[in-house]
Amino acid sequence: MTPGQRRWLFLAAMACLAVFLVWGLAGLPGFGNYPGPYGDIINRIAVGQTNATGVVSAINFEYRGFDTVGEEFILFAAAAGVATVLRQLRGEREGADRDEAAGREQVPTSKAVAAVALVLTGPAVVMGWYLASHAQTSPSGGFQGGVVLATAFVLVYLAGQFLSFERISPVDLTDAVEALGAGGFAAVGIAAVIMGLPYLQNFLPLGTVPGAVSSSGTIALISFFVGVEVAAAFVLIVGELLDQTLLVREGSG
Amino acid sequence: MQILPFIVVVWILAVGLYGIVTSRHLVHLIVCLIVVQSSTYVLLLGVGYKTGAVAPYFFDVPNHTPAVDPVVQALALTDVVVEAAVSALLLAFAIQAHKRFGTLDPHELAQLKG
Amino acid sequence: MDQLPVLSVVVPLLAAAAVSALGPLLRGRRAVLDAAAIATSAAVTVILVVLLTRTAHGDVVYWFAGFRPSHGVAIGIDFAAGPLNTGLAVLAALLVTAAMLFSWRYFEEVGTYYHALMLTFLAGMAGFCLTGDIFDLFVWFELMGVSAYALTAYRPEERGPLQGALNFAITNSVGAYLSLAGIALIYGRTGALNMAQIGQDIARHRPDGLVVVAFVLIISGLLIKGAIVPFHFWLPDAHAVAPTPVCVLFSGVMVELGLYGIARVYWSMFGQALGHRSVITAALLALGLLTAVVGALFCFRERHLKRLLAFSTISHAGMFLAGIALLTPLGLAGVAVYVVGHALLKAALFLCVGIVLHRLGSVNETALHGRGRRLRVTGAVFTLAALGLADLPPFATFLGKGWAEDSAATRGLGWIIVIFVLCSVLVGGAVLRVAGGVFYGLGDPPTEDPEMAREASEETSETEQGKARTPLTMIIPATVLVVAAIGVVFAPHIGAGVEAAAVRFEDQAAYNATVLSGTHVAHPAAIAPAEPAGVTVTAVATGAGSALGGLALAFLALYWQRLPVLRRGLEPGVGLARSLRRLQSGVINDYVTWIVVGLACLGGALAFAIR
Amino acid sequence: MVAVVTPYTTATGLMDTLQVTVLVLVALGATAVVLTRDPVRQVIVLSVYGILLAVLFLAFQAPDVTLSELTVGAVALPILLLLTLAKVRGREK
Repeated sequence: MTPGQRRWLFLAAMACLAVFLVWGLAGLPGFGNYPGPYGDIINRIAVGQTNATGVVSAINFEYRGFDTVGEEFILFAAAAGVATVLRQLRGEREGADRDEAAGREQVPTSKAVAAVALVLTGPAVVMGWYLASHAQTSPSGGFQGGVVLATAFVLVYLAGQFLSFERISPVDLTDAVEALGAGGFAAVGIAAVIMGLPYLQNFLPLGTVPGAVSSSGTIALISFFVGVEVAAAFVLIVGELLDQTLLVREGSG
Repeated sequence: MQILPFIVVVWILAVGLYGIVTSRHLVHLIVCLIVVQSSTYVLLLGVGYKTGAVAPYFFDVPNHTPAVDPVVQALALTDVVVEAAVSALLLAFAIQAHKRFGTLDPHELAQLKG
Repeated sequence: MDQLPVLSVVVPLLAAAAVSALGPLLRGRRAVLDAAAIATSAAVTVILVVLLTRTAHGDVVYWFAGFRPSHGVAIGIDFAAGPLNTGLAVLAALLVTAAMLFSWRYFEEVGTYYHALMLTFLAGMAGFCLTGDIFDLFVWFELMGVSAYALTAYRPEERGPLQGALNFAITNSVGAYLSLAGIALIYGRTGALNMAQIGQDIARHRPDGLVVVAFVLIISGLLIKGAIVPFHFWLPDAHAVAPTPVCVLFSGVMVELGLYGIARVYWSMFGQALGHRSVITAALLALGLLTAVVGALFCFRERHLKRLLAFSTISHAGMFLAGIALLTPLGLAGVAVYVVGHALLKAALFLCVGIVLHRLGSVNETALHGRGRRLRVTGAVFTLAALGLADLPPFATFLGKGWAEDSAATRGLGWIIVIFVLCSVLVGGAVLRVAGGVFYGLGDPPTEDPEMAREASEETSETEQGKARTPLTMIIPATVLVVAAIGVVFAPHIGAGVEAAAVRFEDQAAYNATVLSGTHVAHPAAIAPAEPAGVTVTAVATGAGSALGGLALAFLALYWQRLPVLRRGLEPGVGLARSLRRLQSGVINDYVTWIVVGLACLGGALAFAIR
Repeated sequence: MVAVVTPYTTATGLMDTLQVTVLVLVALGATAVVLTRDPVRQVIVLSVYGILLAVLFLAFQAPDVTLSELTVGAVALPILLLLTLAKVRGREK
């Protein structure tokens, strides 16, 4: 197909599909009239059952926790895929001209950028940690916390250079940490199985005060593992991409 | 207002697919795929909304306050992670494709392969 | 408390994490890594087989974290293990084990990632089979997808893999997002994610636009995964480039999982609401038969062995969908047996192609002509599997297809049998032609199509060239798989057992009761089904006929250049085939366009019929 | 449509206006992302689109998703995209 034919074919088909979709969407109860019952029931019972005041986290880590297990392993598989695809290229190039590695320390960064990035690193770490550890109380959780933590590592890269980034995240260690994060979550679920409970059942004491950091049993634990997994996966992915970028700069420079 | 959010969903979906179909650059195409996926967030959160209700957090509001549906929000969160994972993988493929073929145009890539 | 359903998913996930965490320690210790992965997949197979025996008297329902439904409303996620879906999961685990065994000596250099990804792939497939929750289905669908994309691109030194992996990942992602939109839509109506609960809810009213649109959107991702024309374009691209052990899984079970998903979604959610109309049969049957014919035609004219097998998978996927579309227990039972037979044989064929690639360094039929004579055992296994693929009794394929054909005949759709036989002859003929040409040097090398030759020559060996011997870990799995494809037919009570399972799978009310209130419904229907399954004369006749036709066609294809009459007659056909081939352009923009066109047609047809 | 009124609910009219405005902006934003053909510029537009979506989710009473969309859609993905483009540009020189 030529691009022109394709465009017209697509537009014609998409117009039909859009009409079809609108026909279906018109059958919804209308915006603002969520009919329930799933969400309403959980809103009613979640705080009492789990001691978590953030109902979304209660769903992610408890009611539908098994979805989140799958989700973490999607990230795990994607990071493994990125590493597989990009590492082979890297191995090749490093084999071809070894002296490139020596040039790595000389990627310059302007002082101002470095200063700003360094100043931001601390807050990013604190913020990430806070988010990952407050899943049960406020809008936060392991995922957001993990991404913010990973951002802290990227800031370190901006501040210094790739070498220090590598020193902070040696590849094998990041791999291992990522696997521990994902595996730890799955293992928390298995712990319940060993106790004879259904997978992922909350087996830790819920605490007495709803919304306290130590409340809600396994929710906090799972959120922690998710945070670790997500941070490590992002560091791994960014690290692989950075390595690629640097190789190119050195190759062309 | 009743159906506007859903019309927007169809619009985002259609525009994203249009971008994929007409794209001549793989990175551009991947971004369009992100746009396609963003339509599902809007749809998910749209169907779970309740007029006048609060966010599903009962830290400082009483337990019986009407709140919007928390389930779709949990689903949207999962969706965001999937988006990040798939996009990262696709970008890695794109880098490799560029290294092998020296181009990111899907047409040229297909030509090279025959 | 029966923990088996969850273990089948969590064990491979934990193993994947462990393999990855211990990566540095395992480096250089291939044997340990391989043994761990094989042991894990074998353990999962055993777990699932035990689970399968427990489903005999009713579906095993497992509620995660102990959140059981109250008053018919599910608040957690459930696994609903019935005989059919557990059986499919067993098949997936078995093929992963075979593929892992095969890769023992296949790759010279593999890191821990290959093993980790194979294990997450297995977990995704098992979760997809067992889950009873529509969003959970999406999650495992995505895990399966992401692992599969990464595995396709496993050898990025090659030209091909990235192209195939990109097309695969983009088309399947678009499909997944469309499915998710469908899930959101049905959730907006019912406020439920449990399939049984959704089914119960939407069955209360006449089907309206929302139900039809949600159905089309949800199955769109599954149609793409199931390689149904016009959503199939990604599959040959991905197969041509993926490592051979991975192809075994793609063709043997991943595509079939997509079709299983359609059956599951229909029979647990939309069946009662849509009222088993003939329009559903018509729509799915049209898609299925189109796919079967297109796949068979493309298969026959292919010269790249992996692509050839990939197109044969497309053809079979079409026949599976046609069997499901009959909406009868016998049709579904037939498809179930057909899927098992096809998976075992197709896996064996791919493994043989892997051996050919390992020993001879090519997958180009033309270049390989006569060069496979030394590979006697491989040649024999390949030929047997090819005959089985052409439905020769007593391979399981003839039985499954025979049941589907019987069911079609009783529904007054006897003409389907003609198309089925035609496709089997074409596909069997193509594969037998390869067997005769490559392993026995019969006839002339096929005419060189320049385009095809360039494609096939790109595929260089995944392993080092010129291996003198075929390792036992390669040939044994292939042989066992072929033998198993015969063994299935002689399993005790296979007809009654599978048909009872299919009756239960299609009994939506019983499924709802089991999932939502934990009660098991007895199935008198299963004892005396309307169309009892058994070995009929028709099944044997069509099966043997297809195989004979395939053989005849194969000989014709090998010797046609020596028959001037045929030569003159067939030459014009080449031009037509070439223009058809242009559709398989490799351009991702085209593929997405076809997806939109296909959906618009399917949606439009259903909208007009059901409104 | 029965609006729920409690001491904690936001004024409905105000919310409606905000939602409609942001919805329209999101639709325009998606169009802008697709129609920006230069990849580097597109990444910036995508980042803005991510922020718009985040605002929309806040208006839909979904602070959790807002936070995710901000961290992923507006920051993490653009970083990944820019790194990819840096790699690709580097080779073209």
